[in-house]
Amino acid sequence: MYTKKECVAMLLAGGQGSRLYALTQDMAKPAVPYGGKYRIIDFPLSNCVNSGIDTVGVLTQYQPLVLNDYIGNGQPWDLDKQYGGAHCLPPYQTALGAEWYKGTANAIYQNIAFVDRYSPEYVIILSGDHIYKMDYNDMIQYHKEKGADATIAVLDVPLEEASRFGIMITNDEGDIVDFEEKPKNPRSTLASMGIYVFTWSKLRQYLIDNENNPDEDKDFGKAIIPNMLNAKEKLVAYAFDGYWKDVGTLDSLWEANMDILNPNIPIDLYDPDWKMYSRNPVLPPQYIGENANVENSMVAEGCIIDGNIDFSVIFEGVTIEKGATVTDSIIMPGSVIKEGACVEYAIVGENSTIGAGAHIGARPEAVENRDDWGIAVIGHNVNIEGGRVVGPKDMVPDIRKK
Amino acid sequence: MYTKKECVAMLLAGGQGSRLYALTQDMAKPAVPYGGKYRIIDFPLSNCVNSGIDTVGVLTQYQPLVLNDYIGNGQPWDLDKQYGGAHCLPPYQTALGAEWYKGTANAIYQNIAFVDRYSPEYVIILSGDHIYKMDYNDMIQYHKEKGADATIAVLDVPLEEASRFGIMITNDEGDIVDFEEKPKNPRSTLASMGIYVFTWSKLRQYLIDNENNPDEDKDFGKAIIPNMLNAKEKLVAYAFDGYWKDVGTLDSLWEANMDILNPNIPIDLYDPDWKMYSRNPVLPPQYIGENANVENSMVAEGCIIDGNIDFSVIFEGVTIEKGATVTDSIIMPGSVIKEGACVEYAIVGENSTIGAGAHIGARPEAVENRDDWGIAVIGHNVNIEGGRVVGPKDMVPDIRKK
Amino acid sequence: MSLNKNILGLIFANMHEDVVPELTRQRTMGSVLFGGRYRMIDFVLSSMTNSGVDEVGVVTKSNYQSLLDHLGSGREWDMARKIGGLHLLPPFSDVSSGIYRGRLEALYGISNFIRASAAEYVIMSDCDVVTSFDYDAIFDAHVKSGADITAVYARANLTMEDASHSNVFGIDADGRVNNVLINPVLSGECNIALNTYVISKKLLMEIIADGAAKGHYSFAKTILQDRCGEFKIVGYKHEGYFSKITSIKSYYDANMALLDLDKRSKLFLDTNPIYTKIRDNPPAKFAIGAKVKNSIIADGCIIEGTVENSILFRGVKVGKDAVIRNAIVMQDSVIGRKCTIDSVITDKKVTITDGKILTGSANYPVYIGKNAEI
Amino acid sequence: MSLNKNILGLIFANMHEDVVPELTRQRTMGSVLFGGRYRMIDFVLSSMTNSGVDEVGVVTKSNYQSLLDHLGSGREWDMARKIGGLHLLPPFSDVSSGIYRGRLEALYGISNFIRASAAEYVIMSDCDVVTSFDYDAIFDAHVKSGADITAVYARANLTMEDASHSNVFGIDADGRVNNVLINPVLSGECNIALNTYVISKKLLMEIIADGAAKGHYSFAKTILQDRCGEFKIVGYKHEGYFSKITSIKSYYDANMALLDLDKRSKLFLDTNPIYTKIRDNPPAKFAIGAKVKNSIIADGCIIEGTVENSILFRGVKVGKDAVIRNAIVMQDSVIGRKCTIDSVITDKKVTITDGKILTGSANYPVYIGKNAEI
Repeated sequence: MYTKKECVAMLLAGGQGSRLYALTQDMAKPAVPYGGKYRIIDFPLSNCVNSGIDTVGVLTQYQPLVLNDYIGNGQPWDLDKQYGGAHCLPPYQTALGAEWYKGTANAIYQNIAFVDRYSPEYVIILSGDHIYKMDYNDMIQYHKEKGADATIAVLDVPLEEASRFGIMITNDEGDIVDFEEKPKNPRSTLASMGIYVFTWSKLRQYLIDNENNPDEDKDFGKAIIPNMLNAKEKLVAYAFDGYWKDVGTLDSLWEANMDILNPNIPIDLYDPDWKMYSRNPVLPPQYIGENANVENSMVAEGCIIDGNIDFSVIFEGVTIEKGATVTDSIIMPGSVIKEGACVEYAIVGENSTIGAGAHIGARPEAVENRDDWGIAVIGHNVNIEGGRVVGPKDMVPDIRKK
Repeated sequence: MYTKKECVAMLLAGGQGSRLYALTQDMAKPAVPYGGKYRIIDFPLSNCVNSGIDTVGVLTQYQPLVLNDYIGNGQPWDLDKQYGGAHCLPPYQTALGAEWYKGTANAIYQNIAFVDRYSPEYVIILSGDHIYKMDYNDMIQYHKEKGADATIAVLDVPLEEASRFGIMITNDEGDIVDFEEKPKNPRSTLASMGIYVFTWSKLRQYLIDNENNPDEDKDFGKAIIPNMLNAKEKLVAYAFDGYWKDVGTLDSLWEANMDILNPNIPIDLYDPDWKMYSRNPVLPPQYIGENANVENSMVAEGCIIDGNIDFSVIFEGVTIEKGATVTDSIIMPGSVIKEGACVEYAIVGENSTIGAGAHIGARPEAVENRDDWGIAVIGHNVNIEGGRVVGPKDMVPDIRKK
Repeated sequence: MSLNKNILGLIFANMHEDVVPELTRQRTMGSVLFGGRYRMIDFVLSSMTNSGVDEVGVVTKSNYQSLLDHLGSGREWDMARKIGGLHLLPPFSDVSSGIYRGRLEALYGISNFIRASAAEYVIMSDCDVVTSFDYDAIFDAHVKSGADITAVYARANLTMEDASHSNVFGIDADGRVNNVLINPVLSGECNIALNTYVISKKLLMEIIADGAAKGHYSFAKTILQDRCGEFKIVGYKHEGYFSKITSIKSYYDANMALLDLDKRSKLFLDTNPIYTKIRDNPPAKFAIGAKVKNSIIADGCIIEGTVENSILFRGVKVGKDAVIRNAIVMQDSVIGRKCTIDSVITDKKVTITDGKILTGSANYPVYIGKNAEI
Repeated sequence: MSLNKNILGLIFANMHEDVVPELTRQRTMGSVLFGGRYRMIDFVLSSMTNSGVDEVGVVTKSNYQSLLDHLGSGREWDMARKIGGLHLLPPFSDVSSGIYRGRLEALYGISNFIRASAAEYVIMSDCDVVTSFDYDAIFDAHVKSGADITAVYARANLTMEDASHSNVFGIDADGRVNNVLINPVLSGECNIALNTYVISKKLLMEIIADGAAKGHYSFAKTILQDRCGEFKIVGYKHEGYFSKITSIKSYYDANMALLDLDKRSKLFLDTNPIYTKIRDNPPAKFAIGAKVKNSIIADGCIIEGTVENSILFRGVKVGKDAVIRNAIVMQDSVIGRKCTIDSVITDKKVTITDGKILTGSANYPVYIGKNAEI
């Protein structure tokens, strides 16, 4: 037990997720609900456990209360180990002064002491923004076999999308020879997934050097990886071909939820061999009423459903009254859709109410100009009065927040 | 279980403890070892549990890694509750920006959302700097009986010491009529212990008002208490007459340790009705060797003692070799006192080594000029070479730290 | 500030197994499944959590491995405590404990445990009642009335069948129990015992010692019935929603009652959540063609067929074009394509292969045993 | 990355109680106190934790309440896990389990538990050996040798008395066990069985089913001894420091051996800490006049007298001018003023009143039972 750890995971969970607007007013992006009972961070955490990594530092900074409480002592993911386990790592003050995390690399730099406690051979850097199932152990094995200093997980993306990503240029052996951040004319279609395995002793030195160079960005993509390439370290690409989704925007968050409902998309939450763990609510099982019609959807515990649901993801404790219709939408925990309301192509945040007869969102084909169309979003704790119409692409934030 | 809490404790544990110098280079003051197996923060935490308070926010800021890990999920104090329990609360970033705690009142202000979750009637504000056993429930009952808005625990101090404290002036009913911070000519000998019970709804408003007034200090003693007095709120003094020690200086830390060894001082750690909880080390029991002489001392698990100990507090995992002498001293976890070394009137930090024949500290009577005398301090992780002399009042910090 | 340390809860997990012999062949009464995701013990244990009773002993006799698995360390009930918390009291764990014949003998077997507790009072409950007890109020009434024993009852209509598996109290104008009928032959409205008692630890220890000396083993017979004149036994009328399980039929009805939203909301109070073991299932999935009406569906179910007036436990799979009506389907059962099952209770992990038709009736539901494949 | 999920640990807590009947009158062998702060089970269970065996079943039979209290949820051994972790397997918990006569019958009683485990291999250990096992190495050797059963032994000198409570292996040049002597009459250096076995789950299940069919109950007799030609049983020589408890005398000696710093450091390895239940005691306190030499002192002791060549468990109080020599004093015992006790073992919570003198001899230490007041 008190032996060293082969690999420690460092999970960057400080992202504000400002492009998720109304949904991240008072919670960090990794805490955003997903998939009917999960939060985004459940995916990297469950991946760690399923990959045999039992030591995870979770780097928090933005609105960490929800996230800290959610992670707690890590027990829901079996990460409450006496030696190792999950630890939230907020920024802190030292005798030299106080510093917020200035970038992804700086966040790890400030927690070198945490990693050193476990004297790991390797460190895997993860982000709390992605939905995917991945065996990190396979990637670590690849890193070892290749004798690499750094291994970067890459996904083969369509050429037309490549310019949205950090792109790796590799030689025939899979070694990375060059790297371009969001290139206009991509030379490859291998996009970085933001998942890195480093040999810790190497990374440790690059982090210190990076910190001591005031002119450099304190970021993996902008500094650490280019610096390692310049120094001719061995960087290799690890190809991943499963489902992977960056849920950085409202559209992609919506899509990622809809993907679960699609039997042709390989993100099976029901797989007993790769369980996704999460903190479970204490609620009675759902009740589906006499007047309900529910198809092509997921519905969680504690819901009372007497309306119509199609192609939707309904989180725990939601009430959908008689005559209400929810299609192609996501309803987050504790919200109420009143009688006769209609919610289409929309995301409704936690503990919000959609009044009787209100209409949220619209089908794409109902909008004349395609540019006017988009997902409608109701924030957390919002009360939409009966009869109100919230158009496509509209957003109603929690007005109690400044 | 999901009902509201009558009282939530907020424990200010952010103190750097700069007057403890070498001992707080890389840990916050509340994490400093005390009493052979405890850390200072064990005392307020154990008091909470023994008083029936099961929800504690621990406000951390300075070097929180040791403290966060120490507190963990609160299990050692039975504070791992599903609803309530111990929670570390570091400063954080919001959509509006990031802020460090700017004072004791601001620290609570920034965590209003945390307190509100439990809708408590009362909040008790504690500090992580004091050694004492106190039934907070008695104080809360007093607050209720008096119908007070704020109750401040006070200690009757000798008049000559009163000018070192915040002094409460009370009327015959025990109501506080005035307050003076470190007065030159004290009008009373009732010193504030830094323990406050507030009716939460009142405090909440004063915190918000204080925050909105940029000219005010963000501090209980400097702003909240005077403001409440000015507004004629009901503030009462709660007299405490047990053992209480502020361990803010090296001398007082040393004294507080020596106090445990004094049977005439009422800080009984062996009282089964008021157990002090702490995180327990995993070590075999101590071994006392053939050549050992141990009297008037406390010795913790895992120690191997073959030398002489008198009037000293020896933490877990310490080795004291044959012929070494430790008197009137504190040896923190994992340190080694080599053959023939002599440690007197000294504090030796964690995992340090005192080389063979070295001499640390001196008896007061061995020093000609009394002003030259003081406790000698060896920091954590320090290696004192064999034969070296470290004089009284000297301090040897961990040179690896900047 | 709370009841902490003052009350010891004792739960008898094996009592009343004879009323549902099918369901207790491989488990205790406490581990009988109920209501889509619960075990019978969840109701009484959650009530203890919610009332601040945080030192609890669970007395078992046999077949209790599933109960051990269910309770684990007690974490879900917040009973994985350092001080107090959940204690399992199996047979032969102590020199005095063995296979007991009744509550009094069971108490004798755990008398060392009771003696070691710092509590002043003891609350005893069985696992045959589905309800949310307010032990706070029961305890307050006990202290206020100065009773030797407070016995909880409810006023309800009993059938002849129910009564033959129940105890019934006669209660005088002052609320004192003046008569105790054990498994009587009667029907109609009466004071039905909910097998829940408050007693001081001191008196309980005396009763246990006396019972052991005399070879008595039944608490209901030798204490409540024979000595109800001698002891001051006061009735406490439980007003909340409840179901008492007295037969497989009443078990079926008690489950089906949860389809009534009004009854559901009276059992699952916001202030008194019912805790249970965590399973880490995804939410229920409704496929194309799913038709679900008036049913309770637990997490992890995958439904492709029709479900009406039924209760589906965790992880149940319902195939395409299958029809499930008036049924209780326990966890991880698989109902194949084009099956029809009506008025059926399937135990855990039952497989109904494609196209099968099984029909019982509401007053005599068909029971399918654990792991059966049909 | 680790052994996780591949190995199931089984610990037999009640075996070998007959060798120390005084100490096991009210507890299992696994809960016999040892070394100032431990229980016998701590050594084998900690070894499992340290080797990454994180699914463990503890098989009990009787008198195991103190074991339940000691283990709790298994948190101290990091076995309070969500996946795997510690499982208690008491008698009558399953339909097939009851009071067993031997290891094979005990295994039959828990066969449902073994079957449900995802592990491929099973490691079985008893609680009569004080040592730090390296199960990693034992398991590697098992896989490498292709053995059906790997049987762990140590090479040591046995007295006639030791041997009569031990099994002894004959081992051929290839390391195979070719002969098994059960409680033999012999003395001298030999291969003493440490009651620790590795076997595949598949073979174990076959052996259990076969044993049940034939009414066999002893693993040592009907598997190791009778079938050691048929099965490939390979010996694994354990090289670390160990004490095997075979009598109250050997128990006394094994405790006293910890006063040897060299042996102490071989048992308490930095890489293999021995975990035990937490008690929240303050450190030991040495008053004015305390004289302690060559002794082990646990936390919570308060010493005002003289202690030499002794082992004091947690919370022991030694009065002024008392003299304790060559003694084992178990937890919460109180030795009054001016007492002299020499070559004595006191069980828990013994009180020796002021001025008493008790003397045994090193080869026949006096034993004082739990809670006794003298």
